[in-house]
Amino acid sequence: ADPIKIGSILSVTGPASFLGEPEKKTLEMYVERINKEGGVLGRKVELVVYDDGGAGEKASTFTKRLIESDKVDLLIGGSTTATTMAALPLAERNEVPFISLAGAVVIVEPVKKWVFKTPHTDKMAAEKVFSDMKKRGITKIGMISEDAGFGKSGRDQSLLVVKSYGIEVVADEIYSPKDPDVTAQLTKIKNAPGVQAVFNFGFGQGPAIVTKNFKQLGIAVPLYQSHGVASKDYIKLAGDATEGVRLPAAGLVVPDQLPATDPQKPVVTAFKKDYEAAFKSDVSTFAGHAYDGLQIALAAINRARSTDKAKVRDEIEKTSGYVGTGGLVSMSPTDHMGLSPSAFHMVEIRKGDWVLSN
Amino acid sequence: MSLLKVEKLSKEFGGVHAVEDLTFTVETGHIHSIIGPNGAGKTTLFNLITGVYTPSSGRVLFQDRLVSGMKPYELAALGMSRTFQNLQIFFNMQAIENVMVGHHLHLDRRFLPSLLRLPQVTRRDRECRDYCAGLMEFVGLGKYLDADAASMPYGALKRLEIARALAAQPKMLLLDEPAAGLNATESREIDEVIKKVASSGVTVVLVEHDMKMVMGISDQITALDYGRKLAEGTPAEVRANPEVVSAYLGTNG
Amino acid sequence: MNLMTARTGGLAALAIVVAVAPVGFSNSYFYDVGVNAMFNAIVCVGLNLLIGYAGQISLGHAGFFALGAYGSGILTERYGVPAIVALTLSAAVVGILAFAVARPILKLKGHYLAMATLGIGIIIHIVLKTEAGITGGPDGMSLGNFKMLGFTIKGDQMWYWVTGVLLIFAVWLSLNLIESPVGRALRAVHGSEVGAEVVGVDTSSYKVLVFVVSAVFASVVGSLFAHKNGFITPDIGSFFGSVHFVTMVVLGGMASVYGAVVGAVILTLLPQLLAVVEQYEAMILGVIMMGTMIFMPKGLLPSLMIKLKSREAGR
Amino acid sequence: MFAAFLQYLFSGLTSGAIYALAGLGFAIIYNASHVINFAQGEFIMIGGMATATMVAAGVPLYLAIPLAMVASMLVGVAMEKFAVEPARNADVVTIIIITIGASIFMRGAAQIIWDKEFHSLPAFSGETPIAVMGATLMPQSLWVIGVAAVVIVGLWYFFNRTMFGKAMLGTSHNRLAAQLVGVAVKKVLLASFALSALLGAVGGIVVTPITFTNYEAGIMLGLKGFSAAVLGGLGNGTGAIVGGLIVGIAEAMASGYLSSAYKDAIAFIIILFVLFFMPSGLFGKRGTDRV
Amino acid sequence: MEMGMLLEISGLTSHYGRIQALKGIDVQVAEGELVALVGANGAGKTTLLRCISGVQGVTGGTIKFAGQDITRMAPEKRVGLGICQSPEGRQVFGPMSVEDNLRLGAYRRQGPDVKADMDRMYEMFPILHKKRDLPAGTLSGGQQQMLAIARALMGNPRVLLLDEPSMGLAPLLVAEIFRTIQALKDQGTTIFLVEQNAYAALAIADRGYVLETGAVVLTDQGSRLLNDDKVKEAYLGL
Ligand SMILES: Nc1ncnc2c1ncn2[C@@H]1O[C@H](COP(=O)(O)OP(=O)(O)OP(=O)(O)O)[C@@H](O)[C@H]1O
Ligand SMILES: Nc1ncnc2c1ncn2[C@@H]1O[C@H](COP(=O)(O)OP(=O)(O)OP(=O)(O)O)[C@@H](O)[C@H]1O
Ligand SMILES: CC(C)C[C@H](N)C(=O)O
Ligand SMILES: [Mg+2]
Ligand SMILES: [Mg+2]
Repeated sequence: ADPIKIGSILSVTGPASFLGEPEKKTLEMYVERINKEGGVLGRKVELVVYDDGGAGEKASTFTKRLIESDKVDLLIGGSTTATTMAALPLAERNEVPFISLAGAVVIVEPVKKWVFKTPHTDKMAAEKVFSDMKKRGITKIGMISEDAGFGKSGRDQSLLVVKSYGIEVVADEIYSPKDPDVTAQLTKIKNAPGVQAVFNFGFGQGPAIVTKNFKQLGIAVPLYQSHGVASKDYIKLAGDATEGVRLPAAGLVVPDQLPATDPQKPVVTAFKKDYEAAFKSDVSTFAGHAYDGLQIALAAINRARSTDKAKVRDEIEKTSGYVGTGGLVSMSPTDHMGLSPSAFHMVEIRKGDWVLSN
Repeated sequence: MSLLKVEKLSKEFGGVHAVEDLTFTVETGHIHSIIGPNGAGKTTLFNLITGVYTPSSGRVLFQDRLVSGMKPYELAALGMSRTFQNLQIFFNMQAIENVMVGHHLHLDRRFLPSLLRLPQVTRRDRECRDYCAGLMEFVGLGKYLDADAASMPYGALKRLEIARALAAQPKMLLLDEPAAGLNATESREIDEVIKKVASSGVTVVLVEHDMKMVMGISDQITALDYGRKLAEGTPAEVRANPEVVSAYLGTNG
Repeated sequence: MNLMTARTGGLAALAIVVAVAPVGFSNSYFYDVGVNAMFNAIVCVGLNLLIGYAGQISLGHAGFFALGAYGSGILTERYGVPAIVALTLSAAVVGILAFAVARPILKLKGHYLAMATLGIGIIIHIVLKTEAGITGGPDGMSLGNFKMLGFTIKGDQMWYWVTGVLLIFAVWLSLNLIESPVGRALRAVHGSEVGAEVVGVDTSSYKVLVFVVSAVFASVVGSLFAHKNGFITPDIGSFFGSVHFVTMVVLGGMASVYGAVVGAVILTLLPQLLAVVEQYEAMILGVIMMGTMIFMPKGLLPSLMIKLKSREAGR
Repeated sequence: MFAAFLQYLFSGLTSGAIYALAGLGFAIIYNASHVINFAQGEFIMIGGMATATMVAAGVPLYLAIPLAMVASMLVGVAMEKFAVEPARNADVVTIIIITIGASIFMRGAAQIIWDKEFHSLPAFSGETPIAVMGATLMPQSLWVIGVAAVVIVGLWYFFNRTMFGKAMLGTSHNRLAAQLVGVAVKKVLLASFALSALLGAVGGIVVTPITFTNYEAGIMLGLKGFSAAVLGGLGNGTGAIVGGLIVGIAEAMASGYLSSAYKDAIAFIIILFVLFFMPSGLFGKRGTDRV
Repeated sequence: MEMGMLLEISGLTSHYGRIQALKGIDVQVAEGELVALVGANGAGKTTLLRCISGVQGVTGGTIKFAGQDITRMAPEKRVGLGICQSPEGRQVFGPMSVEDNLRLGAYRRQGPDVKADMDRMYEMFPILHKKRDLPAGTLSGGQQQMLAIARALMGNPRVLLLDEPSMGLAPLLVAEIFRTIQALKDQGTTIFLVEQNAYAALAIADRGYVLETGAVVLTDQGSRLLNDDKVKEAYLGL
C-alpha cells in the first residue's frame, strides 16, 4: 500500500533551531521505529521535513509544497507561532489536518477547523506562574521578556491575565535574543518600587543571560521563568545562577519525581529514555511536543482506518484521554489543544536539577 | 567685455594657501592661459571657479553674476565646462556615452518621458549620438567610437575629456593640462582643436605646462606662484618677465 | 537599429520564458515559487537601478518592502481601504520616506552608505516588531486577497500571470530609463561624480531619484506579496532580506536588467532545490555563491555574455 | 540613582567592549583590501565554538585556546586561498558577496561539525561580581576590555610602525602601485585573513563566557561589530573601540532611561546621526582624492 | 643575445581580452644604457612597461633580466631584482603620507642607506620634504609626479622604468628631471624611458625604439632618430 505521508515544516536552523532540531530528531526517530514495527494500518509512514529557518514566508511556501507536490496526508509542525500562522491558512484552505508545535494561544483560539496544537499555551504558563506567585503572597512583579515571537506573545498574554491574580506589573522590560548583557533592564526592574518577583518570558540563550545578570546584580527576590527554558541546556548555560529559579514545566522534565500514580509517569520516563539513548543529549519538552503531535496523529489515523483527511481531522478532534509528554489531552470541537492547566507542574531548580515543587 | 572675474579669491587647506588673494579677469572669446610652477594653485583655481571647492574668501563672477558657492552642475547650466588634470572618466561606460553625458543639459531629461520612452526622447538621443560622434572625430578619437572608456590609452582619455566638455556646448571651457601625455605632434593637433573652439566664440581658460602650446595660442596669460599672481600679459610680455623665467620657465624655456 | 532588436528581443525572450515556464508546473506550488521568484525579480530590477547603475549600495531595501507589505496589510485589514488604494498610499509613503532620508544618506559613500541604509532597514524592522498593536508584532498579521474593481486576484495561477505581466512591465520601464539621458546620467554618477557634475548632472538629485524609485519598486512588490501570501511577519523586513536582495543583484550581474532577474530567480529557486539535501543546504548554497562570483565575477549574465561574445569573435 | 547610572554604564561597557572586539576584526582585512569581510563574525563563532566544545570534551582550557586560534586561522587562510584570491581582480562588491557566501558556508559547516546548541565557557577569573559604588561588573567584562585594549595597541603598532603593516595599507589604496614597489600582494591578503581570523577567534573566546555561543552566534556579533567599525571610521582601531563602546552604552542608557524595546533602534539612530555630520565615521580618514 | 644585455625582450605579445596590444616586441637594454621608447597614444608603451614589471599578462615571448628568464616571475620578485617603475598616472598611495610613500618605495630593501636615500630625494624635490607628513593625495599633479619618480628611485633600481616622467611637470622641472635621468645614467643606472617629450628623451638617450600599434617600427641611436624625417613628423611636431 502507499505509505502514509506526514509533512512537517520545522525551524531546524535559525533562531528557533533549538526547537526545530529536537522536534525533527524526535519525529524521525519515532517514524523509523513505527515502520520497523510494521507501520500504521499496514502502511509505512513516510516523513517529509522542510526547514523553514524560522521564516514565515518560507514556511508558507514549504507548506504549499508539502500539500501540493508531496501530497501529504497530514501536517505536523510549525516550530514557532509565526511559522505556524503562516502555514495555517494553507491547511485551512486545502483542508489538511495540521498539528502545530507552537505555543501561542492564537493558533487555536478562535478554533480553526483543521488546526490543532500540542504545546501548552503561553497563557497557561502565565496563569501557572501567577497562581504560584499568588500562593506565595506576591503582588508586585517586574516582567522582562524577549522581543521575538515567543517572548513577545508570552508577555502580551501575561499582561492580559495578570490582573485577575491581584498582581501588578510595576516594570515591563524588553531585550533582544542576542543581547550580551541585560543588567540595564534588570537594574530598572530592581529599582522599581516594591518588586517582589521577576518573571522572564523567552527561550534560547536570552533567559540564561537574564539569569546570570540577575545573580550578578544580587537581586533578592524570586526569579520565575517560562516553560521556554524547560531544557537542561538552560541550567548548563546559566550554571549556579539558576539556583532557586521557578518555572512551569511538563512532567517530562521530572519523570522520577512524579508520583507513581501519575498516569504520565510511564510515558515520560520511556520517552526520556528513548530520546537520551538515541541522541546522547538531554531531552527537552520541545521534543515532547513533537512526540505528542505524532502520537495523536497516528492514533487518529488508526481510528479513522484511513488517511481520508476529513475523517482523520474528525478523529483528532475526538482525541480523548491521550497521555502525552505534555499532559493529558482531551480535545473537543471547541478545544483543539485539549490540555488542562494541571498539565503544568511548578518546578524549581536546585543544585542544577529540576525539583518538583508542589 | 569680461566673461569671468575673479576677485580677491583665496583658498586654504589647513595652513596651506593654495590660492591667495587672487584677482584677474578673462575676456570673452579669449584663450587665457594660467601658468605657474607645480603646486602654484592652478588646479585649485579651476576647482574654485567651477564650484568643486568653495572659496575661503573672495568671489567669482561669471557674466557679471556672482557664482561662488554655486554647485558645479549649476555652473554648467550657466555655461561653464571643464576637463580634469586627474582624469574623471566614466570608466563604466563607452567612450561615446561619456561624451553624450556631456550633452546632458541639452537633452530631454524629464523623468516620466524617459521612463515611458516617448519618441521625442529617443529621437533627441539618437541625434545626440551622432553629434557626439562628430565631436569625437573632431578631437581625434575617430577610431574609438565603439570603444569602452576603460580600454583606452591615457592620451586618448585626455582627448575624451575635451570632447565631453565640448558636448556641453559651454560659453567658457576650462582645460587643465590637455596636452599632458601627448607628444609634440599630438599636442599640435590639440592646438588646432582649441583654436577652432575659440574661434567659434567659446572662451577658453587653459592650464598647461607645454610652453609651445601656451605661447602659441594664448591671447592673455596669468602666471601664478604660491597661489598669488606673479605676472600677467600677452605671451611675449610674460615670457620676458624675469620673475616668471626664474620661478617657472627657466632659461631655456 | 541594433539596440532596437536587442531590446525587443530581450523583452520578447523574457515574455516567452514567463509564458512557457508553466508547462513544467505540475501544481500550484510551482506557481507559488514562480510568483515569489518574479516578486524578487521586480524588487531587484528596481534595486539594480540604484546599485548596478548608479553605484549606490543599499542594505535596507527589505525595510521598504516590508513597509509596503504592512502598509497594505494595515490599511486593508484595519481600515477597510481598497487594496489598490492601500498599495498606492503605501508606495507614496515609502516614496516620501525614502525621499526624506535620501539626501543626507546618499552623501555617504561605500561602506558608510551601506551602514546607513542598513540602519534605516533595521529601524523599520524594529518598529514593525514592536508596535504590535498595529502590526501584530513578531507573530505577524494576516490579510485578505487583492480585490480591485470587483475583481479578485487569488490562487497561485492567477497571481503568476499578473506578476508575470508586472515583471515584463518593470523590465520595460527599467530598460527605458537606463537607455535614456536620465539613465546615462545615473551611470555617470557611478563613474565619477565630479565628472558628471561639471557637465550639468545634478548628481545628488539623481541619486535621490533612483533611491526613491527603487524604494517604491520594493514597496509595491511588498504590498502584492502581502496579499498573495495572506500572512506577513516583520522578518520580511530584516537585515537578511536586504542582504538577500543585494546578493541577487550582484550574483545576477550588476548593471544588467536581465541579470537582476536571473539572480533573483536563481536565488529564489535554490533553497527549494536544496531543501532535499537538508543539513547540507547552507554549505551548498555558500559554495554556489562563492563559485559563481569567483568564476563569473561580473555576475552570471554579464559574464556569460562576455564569454559568448568572445567565442563568436573567435570564429 | 547614581548606582543605577553606573550599572547602565557597566552594562554598556560590557556589551560595548564585545562589539568593539568584534569591530576590530574588520580593520585588518579592510586595511588590506577595502573589503568588508561578512564572515568576520564566523571567525568569532569558530573561536568560541571550538574552544567550548574542546573544553567540554575534556581538553584543558590552556590547550583548547591556542588550538582554537590555530583552527580559526586555518579557516581564514583557506577562505582567502580558495574563495578570495581566485577573485582578486573582481570588484569590491563581488568579493563582499563571496564573503557572505563564505559565512553561510561556515555556519552550515559548524552546525554539522558541532551542533546547534548553545555552549559556554567558564569565566576566566571566576563569577564573583566586582562591586563598585552600588553597581556590579563581572570580571570577564574586564577581560574583554583588556583584550580589546591590547589588540588596539597591537593594531596601531602594526599599521603605523611596521613596514608590513604599511605595505598592507598601501595594497588597499593602490594594488598596482603596491606591486610596483615590491609588495607581495597575495601574501599580504593571505596574512590579512589569517590575522583577522586569529583576532576573531580571540574575541570569540573571551566573550563566550558572557554571551555563550552557537553556530549562529557570529551573525549578531558581526553585525554589531560592523556597526562599531563604521561608526568609528573603517580601518581605524581606536575608532572601532570608541564605536563599539558608543553603541553598547547607547543601548544600555536607552534601556535604562528610555525604552528597552527601542534600544537597538536608538543605537542606530545615533549612528545615522553621527554619519550625517561625519561621513567617514568618528576617526575615519577624510577623502583625499583630488581632481 | 651577447653579454652585457641587462634586459632582453623577445617576441613579446600581450592582450587585453581579445585586443592584442603588443605584437611581438623585441627590445634590448644593455647594462648602463639609457634607452628611450616613443610612440603615439595607444602604441603600447605603457603595456610594455607593465609587462616588464609583471603586472600585465604576457601571452607570448620572453623577458630576460640579467640572463634570467623572468617572464613568469611574480612582480614583487622583479622589484627585488632591481626592476623599479614610476608608472603612468603616478599611482601614489593617496591617503598615506608622502614619507610613507617613499618608505614603501624601499619596501624590498633594508638597512641604514634607506634613510640616506630618502634625504637625497628630499634634496632633489624639496617640496616633498615640505609636505612629507601630508597625504600624498593632496599634492598637486606635478608634485605627485615627483613623488612617483622619487618612490621608484627609493627602490635602488638596477633598471629604472619611467613611464612619462615629465608629464605635468613645470618646464623648469622638466629640465631638472632630464638632468637627473642623465645623472642616474652616469652613475650607472640602466634606464628605460617612455616619453611623450620625444625630443628631450631622444636627446639624452643612447638608443631609442619607435613603437606603432604594438610593434617596433624603428630603432636606432637616439641622435639618429631625432633626425629621422618620419620621427620628426610623427613625434616631434616638426
Ligand atoms: N585638498 C587639499 N588638501 C591639502 N592641500 C591641498 C589640497 N588641494 C591642493 N592642495 C595644495 O595646494 C597647492 C596647490 O595645488 P594645485 O593642485 O592647485 O597646484 P597646481 O598649480 O595645479 O600644480 P600642478 O601644476 O602640479 O598641477 C599644492 O601645494 C597642494 O599640495
Ligand atoms: N584595460 C584595457 N583594456 C583594453 N584595452 C586596453 C586596455 N588598456 C590599454 N588598452 C589598449 O592597448 C593599447 C596600448 O595601450 P597603452 O596604454 O599601452 O598605450 P600607450 O602607448 O601607453 O599610450 P599613451 O601614450 O596614451 O599612454 C591601446 O590600443 C589601448 O586601447
Ligand atoms: C517554548 C515553546 C513552547 C515555544 C513555542 N514553540 C513557540 O515558539 O511558540
Ligand atoms: Mg594642477
Ligand atoms: Mg601610456
